[in-house]
Amino acid sequence: MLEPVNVSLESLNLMTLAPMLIPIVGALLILVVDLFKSNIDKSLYVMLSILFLFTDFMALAGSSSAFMQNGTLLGLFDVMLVDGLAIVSQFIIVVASMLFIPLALTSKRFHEFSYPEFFALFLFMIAGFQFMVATDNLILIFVGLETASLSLYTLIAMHNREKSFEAAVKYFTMGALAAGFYSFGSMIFYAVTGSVEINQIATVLVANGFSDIGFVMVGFAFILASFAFKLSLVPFHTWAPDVYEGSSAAMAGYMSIVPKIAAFIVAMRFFEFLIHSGLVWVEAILYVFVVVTMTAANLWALVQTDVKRMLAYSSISHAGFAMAAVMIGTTQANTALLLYWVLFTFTNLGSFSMLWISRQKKMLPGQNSDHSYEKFAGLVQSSPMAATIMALFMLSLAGVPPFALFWGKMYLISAAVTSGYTVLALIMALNSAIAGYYYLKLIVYMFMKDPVDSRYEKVIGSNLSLSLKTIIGIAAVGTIFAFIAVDPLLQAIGGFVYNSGY
Amino acid sequence: MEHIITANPYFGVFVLFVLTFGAFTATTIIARLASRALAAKDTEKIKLSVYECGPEVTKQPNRLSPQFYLFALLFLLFDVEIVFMFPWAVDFKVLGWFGFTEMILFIILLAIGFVYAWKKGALEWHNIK
Amino acid sequence: MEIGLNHYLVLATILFGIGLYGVMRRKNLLMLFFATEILLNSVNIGFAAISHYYADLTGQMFAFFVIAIAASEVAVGLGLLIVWYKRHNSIDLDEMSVMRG
Amino acid sequence: MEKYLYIALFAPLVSSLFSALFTAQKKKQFVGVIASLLIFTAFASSTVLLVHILNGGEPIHVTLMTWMATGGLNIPFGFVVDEVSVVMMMVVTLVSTVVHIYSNGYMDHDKSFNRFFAWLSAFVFSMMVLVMSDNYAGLFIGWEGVGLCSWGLIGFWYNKESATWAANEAFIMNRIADLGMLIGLFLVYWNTGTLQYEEAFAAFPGLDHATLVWIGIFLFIGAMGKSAQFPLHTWLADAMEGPTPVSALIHAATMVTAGVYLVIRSHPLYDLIPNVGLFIASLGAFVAIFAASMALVNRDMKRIIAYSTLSQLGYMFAAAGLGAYWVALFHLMAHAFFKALLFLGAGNVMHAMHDELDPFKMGALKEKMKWTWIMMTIASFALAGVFPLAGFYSKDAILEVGFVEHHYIIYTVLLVTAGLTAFYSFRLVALIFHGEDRYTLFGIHPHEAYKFMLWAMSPLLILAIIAGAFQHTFFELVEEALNAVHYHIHSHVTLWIMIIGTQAFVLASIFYAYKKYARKGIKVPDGTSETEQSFLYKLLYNQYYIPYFYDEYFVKPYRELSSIFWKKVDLKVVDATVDGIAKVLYSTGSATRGMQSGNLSTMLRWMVVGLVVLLMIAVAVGLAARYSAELSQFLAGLGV
Repeated sequence: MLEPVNVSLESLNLMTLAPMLIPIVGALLILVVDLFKSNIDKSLYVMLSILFLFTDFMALAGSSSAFMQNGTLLGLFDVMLVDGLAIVSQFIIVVASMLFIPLALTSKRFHEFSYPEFFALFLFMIAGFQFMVATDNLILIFVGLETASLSLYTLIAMHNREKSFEAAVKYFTMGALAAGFYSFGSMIFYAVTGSVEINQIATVLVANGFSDIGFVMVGFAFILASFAFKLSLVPFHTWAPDVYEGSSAAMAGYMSIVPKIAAFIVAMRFFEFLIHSGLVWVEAILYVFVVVTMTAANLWALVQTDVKRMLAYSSISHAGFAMAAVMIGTTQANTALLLYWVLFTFTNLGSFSMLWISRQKKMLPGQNSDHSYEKFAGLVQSSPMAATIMALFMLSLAGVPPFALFWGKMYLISAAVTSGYTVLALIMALNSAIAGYYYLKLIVYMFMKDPVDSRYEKVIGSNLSLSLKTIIGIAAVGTIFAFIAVDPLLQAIGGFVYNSGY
Repeated sequence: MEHIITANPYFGVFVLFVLTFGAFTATTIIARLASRALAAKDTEKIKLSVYECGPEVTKQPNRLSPQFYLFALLFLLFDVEIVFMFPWAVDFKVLGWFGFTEMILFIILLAIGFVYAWKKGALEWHNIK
Repeated sequence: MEIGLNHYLVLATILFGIGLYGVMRRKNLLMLFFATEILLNSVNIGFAAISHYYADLTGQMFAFFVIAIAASEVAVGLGLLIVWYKRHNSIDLDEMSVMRG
Repeated sequence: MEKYLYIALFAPLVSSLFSALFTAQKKKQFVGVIASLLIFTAFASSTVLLVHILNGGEPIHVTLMTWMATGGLNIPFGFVVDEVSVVMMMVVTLVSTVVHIYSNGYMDHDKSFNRFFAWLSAFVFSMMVLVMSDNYAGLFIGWEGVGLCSWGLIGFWYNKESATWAANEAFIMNRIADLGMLIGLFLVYWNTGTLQYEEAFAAFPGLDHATLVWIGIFLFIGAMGKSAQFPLHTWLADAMEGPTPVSALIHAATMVTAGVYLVIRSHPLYDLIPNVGLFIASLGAFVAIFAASMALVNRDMKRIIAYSTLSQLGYMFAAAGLGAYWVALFHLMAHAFFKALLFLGAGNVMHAMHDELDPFKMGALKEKMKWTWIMMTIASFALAGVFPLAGFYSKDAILEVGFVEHHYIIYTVLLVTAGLTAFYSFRLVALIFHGEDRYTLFGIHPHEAYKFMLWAMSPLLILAIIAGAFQHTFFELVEEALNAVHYHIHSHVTLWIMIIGTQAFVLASIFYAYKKYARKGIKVPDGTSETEQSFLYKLLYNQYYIPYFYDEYFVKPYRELSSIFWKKVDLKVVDATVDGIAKVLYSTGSATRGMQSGNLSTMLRWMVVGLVVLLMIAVAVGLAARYSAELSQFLAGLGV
């Protein structure tokens, strides 16, 4: 007869779970509140979401101090793994979410924000991402990934436009395929090693000296395919431009940041032990992915006529850029990736918010995309402030010193150089140069062309409200004064990454 | 003891069955492929419609109410959760109080979802929101 | 002949291939969802078999979660599909290409 | 002393930020005044620093902050005021003070008056960062900063199509060159582990020759872009679309000389690789004559001056390439004074002529614009290198360098160019100020510029006259920093023959230009009126066809050659290459964008294709590993 299991509460280490539970509880609370009293103003939900995210932030701060004292924490039958990577990435996720959610408080009314479900799903999604980064169990990664993705599909569809449904269906279908890839890949690793925990898999594989290299490579191929989808690496990127175009600018900006950092963390956990075990093929494949993604996405961005699609391709290119860090796999590179993403968060937050403030309810006659370049032509004449701020974000994206992303690029390239990837560093520099061209194109439109249509003047900024102004202000300050924060940030992130062994 | 399959009196019938099945499948496929290859490809829109002349074809109204799908979805979602309860029920004694508490939490979560669906009117046939 | 692990894995792979083929060829959104279900369930077969082979329950757990996730995926997918169908009266993929380039 | 360094550096920044506050508002006079005062403060501090250095004070070195200190990368961000940078600081702050004050008058009627000062001061700040930085990283930041500001200033009148086009051309062409520079900096960092000048220079002798050559070449590519050297020179002439004070400050005195500054700064590097130096010198000489030849045929006042700037930059590179860094720096300084003066004078003329640029439509302006005439004439004399003006000393020194170093071809080319320079400068002066007034035909009533603008120009005038006298002081100043040596021609006879010969040649050119263009009866060339058609008139007009003969057999082929240079080499080859690269990138983008068909099925197939490719690699790797023993046997059998 089996003895009943006895689990003491301390051994569960529920504290590791707290940061994820908080948004879940928040989401449930929002749903329940809505059940008993509907038609509450959306600003309350926004405030509630921010409140829960802030609590989440405090819980994370608690975890981080615990980490600094005791090192990596395990919890819930060793399924939860709270190490430096998990903490830093959760900070990025939560802070980015806090900055994005006020974008719901627009001056125009939008369909989706009147539903409390929007905010509930948003919080569920955050919890999903947090689960994804705070574990090395493939099951939990899968559950987190799908929780987040399913919520995200719904959030996109809630924008309630022709294009957003199309975007949601496309994203959903491709996401389902990627989920299939992921589960099949996990199955192969399970078959080869008998475990679904990444560190166990690593131990077993290293112990038997990668004797089943063929199977390992097949599994790697599947897992890589699924994460390449999430990270929008070419040729798995095809969803990105359409989904960005179809969803609201705020959502698109969010998508360019948070899901990707979660995917980067998992990719780091999974691919780096393979690379460090000396599998040159893994490295070679990733190398090709990085180079192709950076270059091809840049070339496509050049020929876009819509600013949002251009930013979509630019985000793909940036993802390729950051993926280089995963491939290099040194502590310096991983630190640089996280720093890059922090800076990218501010810049992209700003540039997508600038698109968001110029969102129209209805398109003008003769207009066939929401944010065409023409819309911004001669912006400097009607609102020089908006044009300058937009130009600031574009310059930062292009990597012009001393704005935020310059530092990210700088550290990433220098990490590549220190690890001996000189050619890669050159390719990265070259790509930054190409990228400069299409960012500049928007600046040229704003500053040097005459307005195409005077009706656009009214449109730009029509969606502006105090909270949007605040967010754009934060983004602008973050972008301009990044150089002050870079060094301390780097110290902090470097400490976290180093102490968790990456 | 040796089983010789061929010794079975019905073996002939089985072979015949298999052959017939194979031939049938093969003919179908070949016919399909041949017709696809040989047919004149005229994909004019009118030609593809049901009647080339006469009244315009009206789409069949969707015979199933959307409510039906909603019910199906809800059923699916709640039904699938059984897979988590079943193993728990099997090992109920071994899992003890800890398992019990966990399952109760799980069911509470489900219940919130259920109440939500209910309150939203998803369970009422004629009251679609 | 003993039916061993390999047979199950081959079965899983074949099913996966069928699913993949369906994903590529089907133009009907509903059929596409079926194909993705086949993908996910082929993995379940594999997990169950491997789990039995190692006498380790982790694989079965994974399979349970895959089932649950597949179900929620169907729920979301069908929801999207119904909305799409209501608006367009069609679930043909080829009509879904407003955005391009 | 550090206090003055900070004032000199940050006063322009304060000025820029202050002016930027008012960019959205309409013209406010006090913005211009305060900006000018702040820039003047920077100038005063620079003067204090110069005096300090002149009195034998130690170079001032401050480390502002450490902005990168992780991994192997450690870049302290510091500034240095030594003999070289203090000269540059003086040039930059002096000219920019003059230009700021002058702009108060010049931009008087412009609605974007405040924005102009914001950009202009931002430019000065970037330029100060560029010249004062003690490391390549800071230099690069200043370098990009001046590029950005120059973009904003060339395209200042952004509603003019040509201005925006010129701004972009300048920016893009500079970006291309900056890429070369960036590679150069990477190589420096990669090989020496530092970007600090001192440490890097100390490490250079230990590197192998090929690496140094590559570093030298890539850094020089950056310099070529900024200083508009062939084949990246086209932007400079087009950049004349900007307001004239901008041309005076950026495209004559400061930014375009940044390339020369880079070469001078990196002199320990170029000393080690004399072959690259020789290449630089040859290119400089070529550019000198090439640009001068283009100036001969042009009919646009500002473009003529721009080509002459180009030509003078060629002189500087020729000197620097031959190792005479101090001569290059001296010419840089002298040139800044008289060229800025020339440009500002041209600005006065433009103002008077309501933005007319064709000198053939002017004439006889000396009566109306006496002071402008005097200033431009003296500046042109200085540019032509007539004794005893500033240009004489610096240009003569360059010629002597060529002679003493036995590079007679370079010497000859530069000598010929000196003649050409004299000719086109005075062609311009003669057409504008002498002869008879042709502007009345166009209903223009010219007037002299504001008094204070003329006063503002006066320091430049004085310096253009007397700067040559400081040659000795200057030599002593930079002697140690640049390993300066005197280039003496030992034989006195040769020396005097050279000087007198050159002077005679130059004066002859001036005289010829004056003769040809200052006479009465110069028409705006159109060649249609009836009188022009009559035989007698034609005969007289063409001076019995003797000039025609000369023209046909000497001038015309030459002019054709010039215009071939301009049209074919310049527009076709160079522009086409630049455009071509952009086009290739662009068309690759549009050709492959079909991948994004928008069709979900296609997208899914792309995913599967990606997976299948990955799987094929995986299976190949697996099989190779599985059968590695057999494979190696097989390969051994093949003799691999």
